[in-house]
Amino acid sequence: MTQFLQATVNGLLDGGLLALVAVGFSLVWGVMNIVNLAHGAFVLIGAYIGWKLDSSAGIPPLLAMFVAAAALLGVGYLVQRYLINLVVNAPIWMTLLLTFGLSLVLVNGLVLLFTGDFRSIPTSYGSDGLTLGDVRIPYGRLIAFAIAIAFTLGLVWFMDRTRLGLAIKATGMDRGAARLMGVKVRRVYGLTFGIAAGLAGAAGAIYGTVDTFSPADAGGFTLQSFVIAVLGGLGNMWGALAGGLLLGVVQAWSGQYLGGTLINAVAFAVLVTVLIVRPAGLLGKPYYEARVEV
Amino acid sequence: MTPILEVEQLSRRFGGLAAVNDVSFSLAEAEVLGVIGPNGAGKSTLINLITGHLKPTAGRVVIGGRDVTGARPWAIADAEVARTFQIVKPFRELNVRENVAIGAMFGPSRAGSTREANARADEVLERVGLAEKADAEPGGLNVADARRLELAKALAMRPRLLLLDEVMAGLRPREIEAALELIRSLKDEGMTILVVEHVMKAILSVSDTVLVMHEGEELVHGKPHEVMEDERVIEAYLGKRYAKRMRARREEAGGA
Amino acid sequence: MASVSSATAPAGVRAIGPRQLVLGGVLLAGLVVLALLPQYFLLSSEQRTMAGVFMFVALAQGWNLIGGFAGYPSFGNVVFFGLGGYTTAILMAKSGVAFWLALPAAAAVGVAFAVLMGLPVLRLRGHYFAIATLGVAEGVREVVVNLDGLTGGNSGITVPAVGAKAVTSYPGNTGFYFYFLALALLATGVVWLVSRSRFGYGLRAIAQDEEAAAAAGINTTRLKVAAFALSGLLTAMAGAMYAFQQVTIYPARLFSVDITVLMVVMAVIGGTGTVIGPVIGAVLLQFLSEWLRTNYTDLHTFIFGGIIIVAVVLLPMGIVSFARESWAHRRISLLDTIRAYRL
Amino acid sequence: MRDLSPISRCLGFACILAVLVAGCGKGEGNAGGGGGEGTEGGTLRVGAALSLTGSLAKEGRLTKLGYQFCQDKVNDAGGVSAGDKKYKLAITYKDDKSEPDTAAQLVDQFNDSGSKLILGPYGSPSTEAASAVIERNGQVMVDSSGADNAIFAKGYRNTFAVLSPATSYLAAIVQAISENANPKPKTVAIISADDGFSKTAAKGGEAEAQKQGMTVVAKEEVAEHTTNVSSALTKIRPKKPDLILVSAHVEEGIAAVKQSNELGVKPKGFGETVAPPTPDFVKALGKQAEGVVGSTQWTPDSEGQDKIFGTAKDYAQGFKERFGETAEYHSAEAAAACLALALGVEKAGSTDPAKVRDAIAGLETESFFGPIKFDDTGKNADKPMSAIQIQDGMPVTIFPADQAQAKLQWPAG
Repeated sequence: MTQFLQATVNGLLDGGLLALVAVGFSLVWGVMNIVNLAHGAFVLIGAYIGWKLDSSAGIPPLLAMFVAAAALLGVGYLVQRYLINLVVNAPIWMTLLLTFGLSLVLVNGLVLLFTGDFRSIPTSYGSDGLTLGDVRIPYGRLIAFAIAIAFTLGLVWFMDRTRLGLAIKATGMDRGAARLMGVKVRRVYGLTFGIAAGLAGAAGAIYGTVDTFSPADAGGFTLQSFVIAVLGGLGNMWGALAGGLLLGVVQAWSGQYLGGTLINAVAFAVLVTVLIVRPAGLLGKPYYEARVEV
Repeated sequence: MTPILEVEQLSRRFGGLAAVNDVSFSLAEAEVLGVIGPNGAGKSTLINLITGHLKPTAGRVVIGGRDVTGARPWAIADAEVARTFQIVKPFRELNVRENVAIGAMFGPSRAGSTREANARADEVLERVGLAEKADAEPGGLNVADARRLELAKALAMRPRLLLLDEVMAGLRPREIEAALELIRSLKDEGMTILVVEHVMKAILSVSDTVLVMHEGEELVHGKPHEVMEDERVIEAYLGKRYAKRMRARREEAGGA
Repeated sequence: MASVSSATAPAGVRAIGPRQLVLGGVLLAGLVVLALLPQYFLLSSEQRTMAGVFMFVALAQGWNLIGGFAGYPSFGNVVFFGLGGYTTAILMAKSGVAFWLALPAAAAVGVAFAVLMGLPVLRLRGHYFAIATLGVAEGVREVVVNLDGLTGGNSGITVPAVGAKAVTSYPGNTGFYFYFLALALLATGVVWLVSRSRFGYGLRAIAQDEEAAAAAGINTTRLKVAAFALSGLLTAMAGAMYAFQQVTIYPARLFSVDITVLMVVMAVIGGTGTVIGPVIGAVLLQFLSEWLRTNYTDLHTFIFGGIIIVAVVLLPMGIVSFARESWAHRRISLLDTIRAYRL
Repeated sequence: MRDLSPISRCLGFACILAVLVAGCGKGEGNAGGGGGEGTEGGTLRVGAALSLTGSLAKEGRLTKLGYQFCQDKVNDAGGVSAGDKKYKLAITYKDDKSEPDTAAQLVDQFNDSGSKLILGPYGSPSTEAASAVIERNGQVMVDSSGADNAIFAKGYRNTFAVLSPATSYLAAIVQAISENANPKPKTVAIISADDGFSKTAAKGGEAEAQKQGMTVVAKEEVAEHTTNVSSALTKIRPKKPDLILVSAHVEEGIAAVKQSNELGVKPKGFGETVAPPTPDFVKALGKQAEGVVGSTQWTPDSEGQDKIFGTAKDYAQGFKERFGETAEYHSAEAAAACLALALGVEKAGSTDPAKVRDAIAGLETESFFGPIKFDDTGKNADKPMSAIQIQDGMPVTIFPADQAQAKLQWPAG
């Protein structure tokens, strides 16, 4: 029982952070129908910004993550506005290839800048934890979890309560109609991508405080975002949160009860099963192009 | 003689909404049925249910004596049924001839070779008046030509039963007249046709019987002139006030 | 894909004329040159490089069938490559089966897996299909890693073809040059036949409007699964030859997402849904990446990524369609394509 | 339109032919330059396929530094003498992108350009892939980093490894702790990554632990390159082992220590195969790294000396002067491999690969890296492994006893 509780706690704590990693990916996919294979690279850029600010200027990660978010917001906006917008109407594998090329450039750029060494951002509280009965809750992960949840909830509020958020939603539902209503689609697309990249950057900076990272991790972040976005339903912020927590817990349980080397296999099995059985995701509404209707 | 198409108590619900509810009718060989009704009456859904693009929640579809309820679209096509789509669906990257040839390549009366299919496509294009545009891209066609292409794709399948979903929408009077002429000649060749139209005037002249749908249900089913005079039809189409006025006028005439 | 004007005569009504004779002659001459190259011009290692080029021609053509013709962008085609490779390696290493028996077995596994996977997964469209196939490929790799009794796990599995414990003779770089050349020709021939057949028309109809295709009497499920199976067949055969060629194989490489991405990039840059496009794409990109790696030791992946970005932005419909368009309109403009797809 | 127009078909073929013609031209050029066993103009040309990009770029770079240092030192000493001729050593590097198949292809390319003598790539998979080609071409390779014993069970004759095999990595740690710890740990838990090298090392460690009278209470495998080992640790925690052994790479190694602290798993000490001597380990873990025991192929305190590098200390000093960074074991392995190849050529008195192969097989010498003597399968079986412990943020040699700079601190950390 202790083991089960501990595994569940581990999974939930990881899952909260995963949710923040994935929420921007899901947003971009849901609103623009773009699967951004460079998403993992954005997470890493955020992690490196956090690391660099901490190691060179002594800026603590809790502050640095806002810098990372702001920097990536700008990068994301420019990338969408001046690059991805050029092929937005092309067949989907074009955007897949474009973002794949982008991730090659970004990841190898990181290798050139920072080498392939493993980094992490040390914190004073990182090595300790809270003991509740037999269950141990690491402070570092708890804080990361809280921040991740706060950011995700912030995004939900933003999407529902602000003009820009509503414009993004409207554009996602019907681009043509949104344009007729006076939404500047190019700008909204740029901002959507920027927000997604900014959240990825914040997630990266926080991730750096709890785990080691190197440029080679980019693909793994993208893949996990995939799984979470599909689990939760595209463009659904609550779904991304639920999907992240679910993936974290499923991975922790499979590590606990099936063996550590099967964690990824189980994650992919869940992904494929959900796609086939319920392509709209666990919380999503039926998505129009998900399945062939003949 | 077995009817070509029998529809028995067909229903389809989307969530709480009944798009088609308990509709029944049958069609004999070389009969033309006009299906009319206001927007949202369930006409296109009815076609989709018959051709297998949607699965009915209740009821049966029988084609040529065979129960095909819930069969996939290509299986329905194999029962010599062809259809057009209300929103035209050309294969964008094939030229007009190849678009039509697809219809001749698959389905029950498939051509022996791609060459034969192309030849058959040319015949059909001639017939619908699209022969000069055979090498054009479908994206460049005007509304009337796009509708002709949609019709040609169906005809190339050499169906016994043809389901036309608003092939006359957006056409000019002369073009409508040509389309009606074509339908008449197909009927003369023995083809059974179900024509869905939003506008009733055109359809009445070619239909043997007319089915009027309203909110997913059969409102009236009868000969064209009976339907024309039916009060419920007028009410559905033109509103209650207009119907009352018509009734008053008719009573006046009857009284005189 | 771009809607591209068709300057071709209607399919199927082409007779054998002087143009066809010239083409046939060029084709034959090309084959003779390819057959003579190893003996007279190419060093052993260059034959190996060429074998790699041929392999990617076959892989890109395999992807072309499902991604180009049927319009289902598989991002997991490498799963067939890996399964083909592991079938061959396991049969040869554990059961001492000869390569010529292992190869058809690998092909059969490819087809069977494509059908099993295709029936559920081909019901998904667009990104969903892409991700489901990616998920299957990654998942199968994890399974192969974990079945280490059979597959050797991450330690890899070795076909005993070299050294003191060899049980089978190794065809050498020249041998594999011809194996992979034959496979590339087979793959291109299959795609050529498909492009002219009713099957090919059916696939293209599915790619462009699946609903209308079904209404036209096309059994979309059967055609899609058949295209996937054919794709699986060619890809698994490539994997089988690769396993034998490499001697020792590892799951990380045999199921690498990078291989899938290369297939897609090659087919797309050359021109999806065309016969010659994937050939051009594979030849071009293989030589390009080879050249970059030799000349820009640290930067080549960085540059390669940049080239993909530029190629996608400037040539989103592929080289073949671009050349055809330019020819048809007698002008070359890369900006037209941007105009077609930008927001 | 998808139907292929004749024009595009012509274009396609023109394209292929152009490329082929270009390829042929290159081919002839190279063929002309080949021959001479890679020894033109008094230079001995040696090839090395290395992971200069990709996932192993970091280790590939360190390996390259070792080869470069060796080339400099050998040429400073007048080059390699074979018979009555002196050759300048010239190593050519090509990038294998961290992919085994590319490494194998590069070995073929070296063969064609006349380099019959090869220095190994980085990592067991690439080494194994290359060794099959080496065997086929009759080349000779000295392996600097492929430690997995599986490579040497294939019956290949032409591949030699200067390093201790994988089985000794964890075993050395167990020996070091068993000899020096007081009280001696009774229970052990083993966490292993699922790659071939780590699994082989874990087996070696398990066998040694049992030999030393310890009880293995848990064995967990985690996915290679994962940074999440909390499941394994959660399972180990209730068994309260005295010692946790980790057979993995840097990222799993860091995660194991960090997540043990987070989860309150408190053994008396940690032993990890390759992670602790790597600078990243201390940088990432800070204080938490204190007391972790690691194994290494080489330390500046290793025994032995040779005429090229002198002692291990001389090597370390020279390396720091040459490259401005601290010498560590990856580059030392590489330099030792290069040294073995040079000594083989000298002993053979020829650059003929068959003769060099036999000479290397019969080599029996001391070096800054320790003894070099190959068994029948090509492993340097007698070379001892060293063990280090992180003390005050620095890896300090604690084993074997005669090289130890400090005593093992136990309980550690």
